[in-house]
Amino acid sequence: MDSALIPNGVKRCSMGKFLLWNSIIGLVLLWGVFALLLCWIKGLNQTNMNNAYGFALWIWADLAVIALGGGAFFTGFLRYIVGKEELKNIINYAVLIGFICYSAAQLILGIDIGQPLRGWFIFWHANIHSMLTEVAFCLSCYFIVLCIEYIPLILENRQTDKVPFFHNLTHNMHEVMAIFAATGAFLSFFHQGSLGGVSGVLFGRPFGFREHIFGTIWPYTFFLFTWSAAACGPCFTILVTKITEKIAGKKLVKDNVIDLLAKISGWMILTYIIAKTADTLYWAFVTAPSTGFILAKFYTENPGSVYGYWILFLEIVICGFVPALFLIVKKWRRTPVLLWTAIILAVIGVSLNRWVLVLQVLAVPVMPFTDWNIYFPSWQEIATTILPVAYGILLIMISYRYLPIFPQEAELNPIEPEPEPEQEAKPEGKAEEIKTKAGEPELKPAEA
Amino acid sequence: MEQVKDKKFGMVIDLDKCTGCGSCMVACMSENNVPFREDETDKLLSVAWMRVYKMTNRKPYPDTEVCYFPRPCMHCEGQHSGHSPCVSVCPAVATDYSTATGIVSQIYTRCFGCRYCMAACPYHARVFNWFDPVWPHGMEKSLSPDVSVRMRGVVEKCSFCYHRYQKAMEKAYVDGRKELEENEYQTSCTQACPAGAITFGDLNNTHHEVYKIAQPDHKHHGKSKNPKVFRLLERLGTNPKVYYLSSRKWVRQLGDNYRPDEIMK
Amino acid sequence: MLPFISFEWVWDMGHLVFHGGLWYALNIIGLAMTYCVLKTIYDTYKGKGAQHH
Amino acid sequence: MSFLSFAVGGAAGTALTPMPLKLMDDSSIWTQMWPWIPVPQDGEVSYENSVCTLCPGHCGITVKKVENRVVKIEGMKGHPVNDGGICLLGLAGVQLLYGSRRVKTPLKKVNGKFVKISWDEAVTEVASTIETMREKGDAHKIGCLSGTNRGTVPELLKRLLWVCGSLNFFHMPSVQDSYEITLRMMQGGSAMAGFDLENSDHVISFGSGILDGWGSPVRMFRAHSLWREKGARFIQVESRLSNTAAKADKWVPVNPGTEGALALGIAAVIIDESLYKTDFVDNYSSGFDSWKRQVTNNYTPEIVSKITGVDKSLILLTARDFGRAKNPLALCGRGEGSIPGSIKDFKAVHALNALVGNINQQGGVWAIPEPDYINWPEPTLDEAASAGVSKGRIDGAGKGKYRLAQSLFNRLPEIVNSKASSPPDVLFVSGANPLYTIPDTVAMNEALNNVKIISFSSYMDETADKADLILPNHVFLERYEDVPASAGLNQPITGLSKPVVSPQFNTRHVGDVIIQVAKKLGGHIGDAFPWSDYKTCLEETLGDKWEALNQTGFVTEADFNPTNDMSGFKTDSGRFEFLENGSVAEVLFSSVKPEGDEASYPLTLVPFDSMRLTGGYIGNPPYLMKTVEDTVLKGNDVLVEVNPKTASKYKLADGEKAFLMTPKGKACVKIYHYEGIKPGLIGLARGLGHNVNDRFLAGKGVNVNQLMGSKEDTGSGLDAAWGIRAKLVKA
Repeated sequence: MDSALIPNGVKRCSMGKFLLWNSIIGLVLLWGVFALLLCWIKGLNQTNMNNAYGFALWIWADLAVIALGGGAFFTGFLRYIVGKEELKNIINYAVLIGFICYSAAQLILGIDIGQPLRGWFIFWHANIHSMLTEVAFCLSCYFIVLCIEYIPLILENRQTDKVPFFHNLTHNMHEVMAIFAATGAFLSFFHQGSLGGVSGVLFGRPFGFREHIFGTIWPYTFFLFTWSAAACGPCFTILVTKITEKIAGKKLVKDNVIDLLAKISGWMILTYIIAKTADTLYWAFVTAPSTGFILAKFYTENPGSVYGYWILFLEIVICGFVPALFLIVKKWRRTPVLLWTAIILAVIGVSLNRWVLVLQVLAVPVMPFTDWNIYFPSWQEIATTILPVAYGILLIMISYRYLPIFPQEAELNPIEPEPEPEQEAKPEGKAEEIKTKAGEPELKPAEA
Repeated sequence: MEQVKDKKFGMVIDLDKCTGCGSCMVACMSENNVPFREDETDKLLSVAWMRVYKMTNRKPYPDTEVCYFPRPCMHCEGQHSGHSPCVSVCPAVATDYSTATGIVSQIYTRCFGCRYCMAACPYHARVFNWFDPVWPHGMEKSLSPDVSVRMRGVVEKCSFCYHRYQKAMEKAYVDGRKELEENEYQTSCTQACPAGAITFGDLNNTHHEVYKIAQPDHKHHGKSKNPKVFRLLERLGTNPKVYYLSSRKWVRQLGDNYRPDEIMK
Repeated sequence: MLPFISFEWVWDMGHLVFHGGLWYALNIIGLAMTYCVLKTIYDTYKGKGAQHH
Repeated sequence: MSFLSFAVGGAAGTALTPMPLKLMDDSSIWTQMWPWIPVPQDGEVSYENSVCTLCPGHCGITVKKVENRVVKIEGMKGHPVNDGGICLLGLAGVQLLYGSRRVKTPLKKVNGKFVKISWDEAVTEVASTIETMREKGDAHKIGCLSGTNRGTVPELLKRLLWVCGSLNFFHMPSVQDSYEITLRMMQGGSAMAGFDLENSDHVISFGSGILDGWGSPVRMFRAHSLWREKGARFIQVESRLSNTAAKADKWVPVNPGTEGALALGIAAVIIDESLYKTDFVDNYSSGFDSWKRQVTNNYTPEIVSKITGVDKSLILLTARDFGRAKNPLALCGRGEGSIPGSIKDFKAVHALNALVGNINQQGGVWAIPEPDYINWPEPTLDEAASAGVSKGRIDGAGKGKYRLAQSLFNRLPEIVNSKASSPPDVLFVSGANPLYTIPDTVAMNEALNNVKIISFSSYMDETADKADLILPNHVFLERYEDVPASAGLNQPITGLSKPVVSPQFNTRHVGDVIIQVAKKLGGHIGDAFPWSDYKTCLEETLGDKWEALNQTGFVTEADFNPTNDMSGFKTDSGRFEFLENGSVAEVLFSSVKPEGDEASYPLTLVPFDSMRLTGGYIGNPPYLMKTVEDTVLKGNDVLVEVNPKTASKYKLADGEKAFLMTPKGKACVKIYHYEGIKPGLIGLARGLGHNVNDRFLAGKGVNVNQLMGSKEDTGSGLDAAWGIRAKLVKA
């Protein structure tokens, strides 16, 4: 039915299966849209946020997806600036994932603010000293870059590519892609960093506050965030690629590409986590104590012992050093189980880091006579957070079906003569099922 | 022409006198058109600019002691002029620090509700309008035209009754004066407090009562020279303009965080 | 956001650096895109692209 | 395809025009002036002075108006009671004026439902009700319950009843009654108790919530602050760490109900160590020797320590400090003083004051003369009236064992049950809400089942809801009213409450209604009310005070100074009586035992008062509800204070739901672990659990009076219950 739109030399499932899965995901999307409308029409009383928890699930989701979407800028940086040619085989997907993550972040921000219709005040009445302003500007600009990077991909669809103008545009944009990639890397450096600064500048919140470089400009979490996004973003790109491969039931990217990206990630994570450890130690023994806080105050005696030292151990050791080593050692990263483990841990690690720096900051009592604040999101918050996940899956499904995202797919999966359409459809359908059920927990923190 | 000196309006709350009655809270609500809802028992959803906290020495009966702790906005000055925790983070300049008065303002029509300032404020002085404000039919008559009613989705907080300052200045201007008398500008809570526990005035003016009690050391970010006077969470460097006076040591200690090794000495 | 227009604007180092960087990035993106589009129009006019198919 | 091109092209074109920017701008401007967000109307600002009558404190208020709207109530500067200060209830008074709780027009109950009637119909209805009663010869079965017994309005009510043939005028009792009785017994004559708090340097309060609403709250706060400034000592004797106890220099935790014993114990030490004022005792008192003997024999520190649970050393210390102070002052009356309490306690405390010689002394207890400006000619009674009046009072007040009491409305359920005397058939209720405020509301409700209630309430409260007829009065901001005296004030004062705004609804001044009813009834009744309306009545009654009152809002007697005046004792002996009639039994402390047996109810429920909850006839306005702490009310659940020790004994976790049971009733509550309450007690706030047509107040928590019983004081007949046996069972 839609075979004319499907890229040359690759096979796709039947239209029926495709639509069926589209509608299932679409239902989840609609649920999210319903929650979104509730929040817009009735206001933020639909959430479980309160005056102590002004930032909650949504802001965490924003920070997390931006970090995970960091794969786009960093892969682009490696591909176009550093010149790692192999990465051209994964850059398309990295861009798509980045596009989804960044559009998701903007959507969530649009729900999160109390006056969405005044959202543009952040640009118009900008306070340049606010980390959020920096985030808003760089994030929006970088989103434009992502769109620009995504456009050639769309235009490479078999039908649009036939149009000479589009074909030429694609070609010309590829020619100058390095400029966009460089600009993207520049912008990402700042907004990733500014997100790190969001809690780092809060000198009223000893849990989040960090010393500043040169005493005033940026807190050290600025650099840690950029670094961790560059380190863990590619892991998320690999993870989503691997999941897509599992679902599609075929190899889409060659091992050497994954291997290279994984190796770089490994070293990035290692250097990041060493820096993070140093930061944590300095904060725990110098910064926080100077305001009367010892580490135990942050990690003990809270209701249900939710916030314990286990967080530090999980974030730094289990989700930091462990994946770093798994990815650095060649033998380990080439063992599929360990590679999978490492990328999943890295993704959890960076998400946990963002969680801690948003929610624990607000949970810790600062006034000595107040208690810990405990928060659990409302269904509306959860639904609106899942909404972009569903949207992401849909966009990936559609893009994968109609666009030549994986340049190596045809080579890795040569079409045998006279394929049976029924057989083709079946594994695809099953694979879709795995994607929605098994794939969701991993995708959720990422694209939410 | 003589230059008008910068003011630094601040407050001293005498915790020895404060009885925790809550009149300051209602005085503030009534003055500032604060909305109310059917269920106000979730204090984290409640809009209140002034909140009276209750603290105890955590000792068992009969050695228990209780102290009430009224908490308006601290109008922090920060370590350098105007670098209060909230003002520095607001992305849309919806809150600002006035160096002329030392008051941290909040522009409701500018605020787009990101709540970053709430995350920044360690005093929970900022509250968000989670709900549309609703006055039951007829009750809107009690609204004061001096203060605009806030819409849902924006952050609000104590303004030190800034509109009263404006009114007083207008009057002074008509009288041909540039400076206000101490009693011309007082906040609603100060005026109402039945115990007279609140003293309000200009911390830069050595003749003002508030200066005499607080004895701020402007060379050290306003730290009080009065041993009985302290500020809440002073160590964070917020440099608040609300001072507290208590003759009880445990109360003064509960005003800030101390490491175990500091409490020993 | 804009000098002269918005009252938040201050002529200080912070604003110059921040908005300098911002407009710098925006201009690069804009110029590069303009270049692409113009070049594409030129190429298409020259009949490029069609011979692939 | 061409349509698609058109659409895409159109969209792209539109995006390039300024339209999106314009829409963006417009939409944000729209959010800044949402039509459902009220915009307060500006207008000319004016201020008017008046008096707040929401509690017996009677503070001067300055009402801020914008055009004809009240926007703020502030304390009146220079007023002798509050000098600019104001409490939260006074501040929230605006919400009572405009609140949804108001009765907006006269209502009559028809088939269980209220229907609107006109004022003519309402007045006719009242007149015909009275007429019928009189014709039946049941004039004495007309009763009236008023919130207060002072001022022209209560006097008009009393007069109406009287000329119709009934003496059954009741008022809501409080510690002021107890103090009056005490003064009558020990000093003779009728006077109010005034306390020269400001000049005292050592105050000991026996359970009085002097910072929780006792007396005139704002004045108490100001006095307390003054003590802080000049270093006066303040001791609180109480079983719970109330706000008052929290502010005291020393909190003396005592077994509840034994405060009187502690007072006698302190007296014993003072006598023992000869710290008392011999001058006063020798020259101006009588009965001291036998009183002294009783006290020193029966209230040694050891014995008192056993009764009260207070350490002997602390008793000695407290007594010595008190005895050595220059201007010591002892206060009595539990909580905010809504329950009169045991006269023995008051006598013990007052004797303690006499012992240190601070009667009519600087910083002491003063006898404040009753207001005397109401001097209406005695009315002529017709036959029906004389017959009714001859039947006397149904509650027995003023006679026999109740000779000291003026009114005993708390005895009504007992009267109905015992059928000893005939209960009222018709009851006027003005400024009171007995179905909420009187302990054992269930019994009170039953007692009123067959009574026709005619309510003058401005608000739809519990009693108004049960009424057959409501003739809504103006609220205090809409009406004239004389406001005599301020609870506990050390000088006679008369205030004038003025209408600062025109009536918001179709309400009518209760004084006008009385006059109109009387005129309708005509004859002697009409003659007894010669005034055309209430304002005329008030103006004539106040005479030369009227001008001053209208101008300043209050008048005081500038030359009033009773210090060192020992000629005022109007007892038979002309001296201060330590022992009235020389009775030994009066000295002996007898604990008012809480109702219920200890075996089935191992704990004791004690109600407590707080400034943030009004326990009286006016329920909390919305702003006050906002200030109620979440350790008192959470959602619709009330929290009861339980010492963690007691809680762990009954395995009740903090925040857990439980059933609170007393011999009078059962309620679902939440547990709040509070270190400040004595183990074995359950603290429950007064002022919650209203059942009224106001969503900001109704259905929140439990009315403690529903669980409380009434305990008749042997000395006066007034209610003396301070608690009730109770138990907690996990829900």
